[in-house]
Amino acid sequence: MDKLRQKAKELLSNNEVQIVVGYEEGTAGKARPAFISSPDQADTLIYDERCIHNLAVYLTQHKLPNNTKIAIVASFPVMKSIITLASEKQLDENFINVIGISKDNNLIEFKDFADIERYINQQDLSFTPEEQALIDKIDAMSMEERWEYWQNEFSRCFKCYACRSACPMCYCTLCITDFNQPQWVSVPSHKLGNFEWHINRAMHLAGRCIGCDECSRACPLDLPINLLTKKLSMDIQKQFGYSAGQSLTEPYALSTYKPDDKETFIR
Amino acid sequence: MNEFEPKVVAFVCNWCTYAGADLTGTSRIKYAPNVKIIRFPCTGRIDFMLILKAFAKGADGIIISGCHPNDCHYTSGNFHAKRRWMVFRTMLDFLGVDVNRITFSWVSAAEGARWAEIVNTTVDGIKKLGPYDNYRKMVNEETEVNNG
Amino acid sequence: MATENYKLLKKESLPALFDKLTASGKTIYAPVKKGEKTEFDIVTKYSNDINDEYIQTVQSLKGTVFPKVEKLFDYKSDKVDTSIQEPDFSKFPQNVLWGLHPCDAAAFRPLDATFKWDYNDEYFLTRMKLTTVVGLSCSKHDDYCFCSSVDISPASGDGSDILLTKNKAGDYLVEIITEKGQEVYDMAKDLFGEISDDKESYITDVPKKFDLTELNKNLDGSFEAPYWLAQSMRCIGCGACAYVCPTCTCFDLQDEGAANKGSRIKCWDSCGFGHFTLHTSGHNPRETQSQRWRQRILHKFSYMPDRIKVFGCVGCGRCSRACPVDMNLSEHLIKIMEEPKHE
Amino acid sequence: MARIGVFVCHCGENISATVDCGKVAQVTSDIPGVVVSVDYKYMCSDPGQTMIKEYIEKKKLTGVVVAACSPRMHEPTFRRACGEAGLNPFLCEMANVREHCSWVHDKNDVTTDKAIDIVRTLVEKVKRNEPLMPIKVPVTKTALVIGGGVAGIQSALDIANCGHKVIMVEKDPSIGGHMSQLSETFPTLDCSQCILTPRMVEVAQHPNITLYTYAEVESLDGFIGNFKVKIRKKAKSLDEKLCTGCGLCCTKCPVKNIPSEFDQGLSNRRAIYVPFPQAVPNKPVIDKEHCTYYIKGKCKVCEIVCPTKAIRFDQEDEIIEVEVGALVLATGFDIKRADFFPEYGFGKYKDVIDGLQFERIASASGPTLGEIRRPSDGQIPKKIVFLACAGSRDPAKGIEYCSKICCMYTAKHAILYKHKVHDGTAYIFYMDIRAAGKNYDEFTRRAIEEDGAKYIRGRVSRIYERDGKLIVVGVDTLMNAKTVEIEADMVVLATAGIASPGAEELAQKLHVSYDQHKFFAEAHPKLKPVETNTAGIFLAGACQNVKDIPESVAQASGAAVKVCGLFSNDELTRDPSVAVVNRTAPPLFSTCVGCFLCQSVCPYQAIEKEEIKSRDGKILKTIAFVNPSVCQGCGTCVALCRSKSIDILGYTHKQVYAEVEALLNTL
Repeated sequence: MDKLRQKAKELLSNNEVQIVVGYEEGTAGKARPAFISSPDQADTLIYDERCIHNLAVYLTQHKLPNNTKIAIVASFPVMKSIITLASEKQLDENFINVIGISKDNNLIEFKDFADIERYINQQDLSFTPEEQALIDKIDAMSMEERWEYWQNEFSRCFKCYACRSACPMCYCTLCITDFNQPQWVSVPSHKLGNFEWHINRAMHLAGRCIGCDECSRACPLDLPINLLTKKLSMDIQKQFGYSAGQSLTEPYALSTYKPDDKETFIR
Repeated sequence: MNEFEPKVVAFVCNWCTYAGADLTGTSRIKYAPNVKIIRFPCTGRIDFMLILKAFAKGADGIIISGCHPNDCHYTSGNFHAKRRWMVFRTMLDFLGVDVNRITFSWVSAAEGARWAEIVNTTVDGIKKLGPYDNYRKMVNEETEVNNG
Repeated sequence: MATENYKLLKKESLPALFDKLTASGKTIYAPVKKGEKTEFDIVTKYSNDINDEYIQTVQSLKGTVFPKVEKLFDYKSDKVDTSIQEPDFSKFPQNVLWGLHPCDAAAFRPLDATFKWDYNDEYFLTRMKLTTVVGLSCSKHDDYCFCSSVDISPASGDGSDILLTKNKAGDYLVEIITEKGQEVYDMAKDLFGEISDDKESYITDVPKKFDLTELNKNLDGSFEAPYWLAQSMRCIGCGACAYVCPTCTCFDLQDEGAANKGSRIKCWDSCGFGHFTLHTSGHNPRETQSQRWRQRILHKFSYMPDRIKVFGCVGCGRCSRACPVDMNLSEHLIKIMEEPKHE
Repeated sequence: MARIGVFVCHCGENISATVDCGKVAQVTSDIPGVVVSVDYKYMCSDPGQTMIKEYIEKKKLTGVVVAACSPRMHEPTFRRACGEAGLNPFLCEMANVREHCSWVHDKNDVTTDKAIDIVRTLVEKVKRNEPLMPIKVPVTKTALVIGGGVAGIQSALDIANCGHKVIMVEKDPSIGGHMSQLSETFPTLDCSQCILTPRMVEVAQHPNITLYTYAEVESLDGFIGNFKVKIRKKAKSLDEKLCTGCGLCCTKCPVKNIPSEFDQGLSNRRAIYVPFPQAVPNKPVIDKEHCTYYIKGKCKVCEIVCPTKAIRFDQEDEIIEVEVGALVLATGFDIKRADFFPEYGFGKYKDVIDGLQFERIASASGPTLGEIRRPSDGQIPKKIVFLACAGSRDPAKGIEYCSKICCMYTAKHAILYKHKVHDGTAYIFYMDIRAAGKNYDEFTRRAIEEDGAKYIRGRVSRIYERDGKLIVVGVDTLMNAKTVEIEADMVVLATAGIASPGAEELAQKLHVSYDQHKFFAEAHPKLKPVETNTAGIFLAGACQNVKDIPESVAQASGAAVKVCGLFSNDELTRDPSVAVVNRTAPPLFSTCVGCFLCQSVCPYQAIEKEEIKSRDGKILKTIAFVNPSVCQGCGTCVALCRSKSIDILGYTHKQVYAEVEALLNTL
């Protein structure tokens, strides 16, 4: 943690960056995102297991003043987000200084994004048994049960869009759900509206979701919507051998194809 | 006459299946009138939301059909479509949507008889499944006064 | 603290009371344990899952009078004319809101003031008329609670028709506050006893974090203050705070269906959303998150008291608990108090 | 407010027999926005069309729906009619109530109701149609032909003779390609050089053709009609204007031992050389890799002997940029080399050679001046074995395809051999004899019947040397698979034809797609065999797949016609049904967020970057831009775009969405 503060101080005092995005102590023993803009604030930075927010979301929230160089404290999910965002031409390498944090909470220096890419691919990228179990549980249900399960979950949703706002990949300036010519997604948070919203969210993140689970963490109602994108990630990984957040150059799974893609349902 | 007559929407590409359906006509092959066709330039143009919208607007079944692999007028539109459907179908199934209500098929401009067969088998299948009440329930819920 | 006389409602009488309410056609909402959390839910009879020691629920009961989705009317039109079909107001539910805390009870004031400010919202007012509020004084609080700072006491009956306070025996000291409350009492007199006790001794003490009138003064001329940007940096612009807030009233109107038949629907919206104020021209008067954050604070603590003589916050702390990035309202308000007054 | 006219056609009895056309007209007249709805016996007839035109004027229609046959049948007819009446043709849609309704259902209310729904659907669509204008693209009437083989030559001459400028780029010092290496050509056995050389000279002298030999394409930008190409002219170390081609330098150059590419390594050339006597241009180049001066820094013999002082050691590669309207790819093919056939001792035994080498041996201008002498000791082989399908049709070798030309040239080789070595015997191991083509089968028969070539149907397992002889071990599958051993003096492998080495790299430079064997891919396997996916780039000859001379020439002329067709207009007119990226009011400018995931779905590389700049030139936003002159309108990008920022004219989101609602009768 001292190393982190030290690093932040350096960057700010040599004006290598103007803002450091990290974590600070929050309410009731929680950590929360922090924006440090002067060396003397750097000591409020913390890093530990409570620091779970995917800070990459602030890289695509365009309210950081233009031409500011920022440093970002990057846990593993943040790194993967950065790779995906970079591959989608959303980030300017010259304006972002990534302070990597390893799984055992040590600082990692990165020369450039390619360096991050390399690091990521050295890590274990497979889905955890816990994740698998969550998906299997639902797969095991009958169609009717799955329908009922999701209808119940969705019926609680009141469309505060915390899932959207917390997701680094949801950076559209006009989200499909705010699009009304035509009205693709029914606006009210009734069952249909919620169903259409969540299916769109999932489909738009299909193969782009890096699996930080921020969406369901952010959800005030604890909807397990992270499972939707997780299911698709697993499926896309299995079907097309593609996973988000692992390559700067590989074409996105759904914007390419192989003639021999194997399906079982087309007549 | 009070047998259930499903509403089926067909999203087809202009170059293969639409032309195939034309051939069905010119060959005077009869098929179930439940299916109505909407023309697209290519299956690659078909947005997954249209499928959901069709269900939301009362369709009991859907047919999506285009050129056989390698026959796409635009060379790869149907390959892209195929991938999307693979993913979308997984999504629908995971959410408990009845994927058996959606027929995906390749029908070429020369397969008039095949088009009739696709339509008829689909309609029969949907008749067995009955009206899509689950979806209807979800749609109609909005019209009940909500109590928060 | 002085001892006073109260009606007494014994714990064991609750089942009977709930049955009576249900029998009389009331819909009861009560705080029910759901795993770790406690949430309001519809109950038909009393059960031990009903939690009278919860601190706060995620969602308030705002939705019972201001539903997240409410159909206003159906419309039909042919080439000749258009017909409108309104709902049958007499069919609106008679709700008994059981065991909500004084902050939530107090929250009906700003709602009421808003929905009959310049126009009488028949939908809200009807629902409100049919609602009986049974408040429950707070025996616990957490870091997020700050009702005392917005001049609401954890034992206040303001907004409740009946106020309950749990004593150490686990029974309730009952205060009948309004006629609606009286009706409930009359309906089940036999279940109530008499007791004299000191209610204050059971009430948790919520520390006062700031002075409301001071804050209100301090906000005058704060429009251009630099702290709005600083405070909102973290905010990711979702609507969680607004949707869990018991007093937020932003709503959107949606016509669903088509040109010639459909229904008009009123549904929750939030001034925190970027597109809330977006004009067709492309101009957006509240383009940045800081402007939207400022709007949220000023609306609740400056505009509302100025215009409708009631503050838009009851200190329930829900927004702060729900916020994905810990935008803590009271903390920010305290910071604003510390700022030099802007003229 | 829309003013739609609905015109219901009976098509004689074709529609009215099962559909109540009157009812269709009457019911659809109640659809909001429909101001007139009539039925008529033959809408496509003159009176029918006239009726439509009159209504357009009388009722000031903003859209027309013709409920009749398939749009694939009469859409052009009715759109033209609307155009003539002053209504934008793209505001006319056809409701297909014949092929999709009256012809496929029985006569009853259901069929009529379906017809009504179909009309309603198109009415709702047409309400949302927008007037479209055909897209015009200027055309630069110069063609670039890449590759100077027979295909390239043919294309270039055809285009040039149509009066258009042609630029030809050839990577070798001379044009001519593989054909110039051949001895005689099947099935007529006329001398390759004799028929090709005049064409080569014609290219060099043609006023409309600019020839760059020893040059390669560096990069390509732009789109059909408007390409910008960078060409690298490799340094020949020679001032071509001064050089007379006397060839003195080539005889004096001290470096003598460089295997000649042209002779397939069967003879040697110097470091400064002309690849072959009839080369065009007939001027030398210095091979920097072997030239003593470039290696050691001294020598310069050529410079000393050159009578016109044309040698330029300091010459450097030159990049020139040209603008062209179309490209013809004629980069040809190559064949599998020694390393590919260890089992045949290819590369180990001097007298196991490939087909091209045999061509050189048989060629009058070749290393043996046309006498069949084997490389090892110059002896005349008395027994010669030809192996067809060496590598071809052999999945184990990774080449599933048939190289197509081998059967024919192997037969030719056998014939040539017999003509030159009368007492010799030619054995041919083959899988099948594929001799489809004019006079081809006759030709192979002639090899067998007149020139006594011994065809053995079977494959060769190995070849090894035993006291000076090459022992060819194979099976004869027609003689119940008995093993045959032939003591041969020489073995010729008809090795598989493959894509030329640079093909893949070039394809990537030009954004043309290619198959798994690196051959360039045609736009449609049947209907667009000379086009590529990239509009304005065409294919000629063996770069698309191994071809013989007549086929290559035919395709080359085909490509040439495509180019001339393109050049026959000053502007291209294209279907306006293309994708567009939306623009909105500032500060948003567009809902596109510039993720550019759409770029890789586009089969036509039509999607580019567009920078939205402020007045002072500051870049405000970078968004996608669909080049309307390249887009073919498939809409694959439209369905991919998350923010619905791309739409496709004629099939917009609004239109198809409304169609779904109307079709399900929920409007």
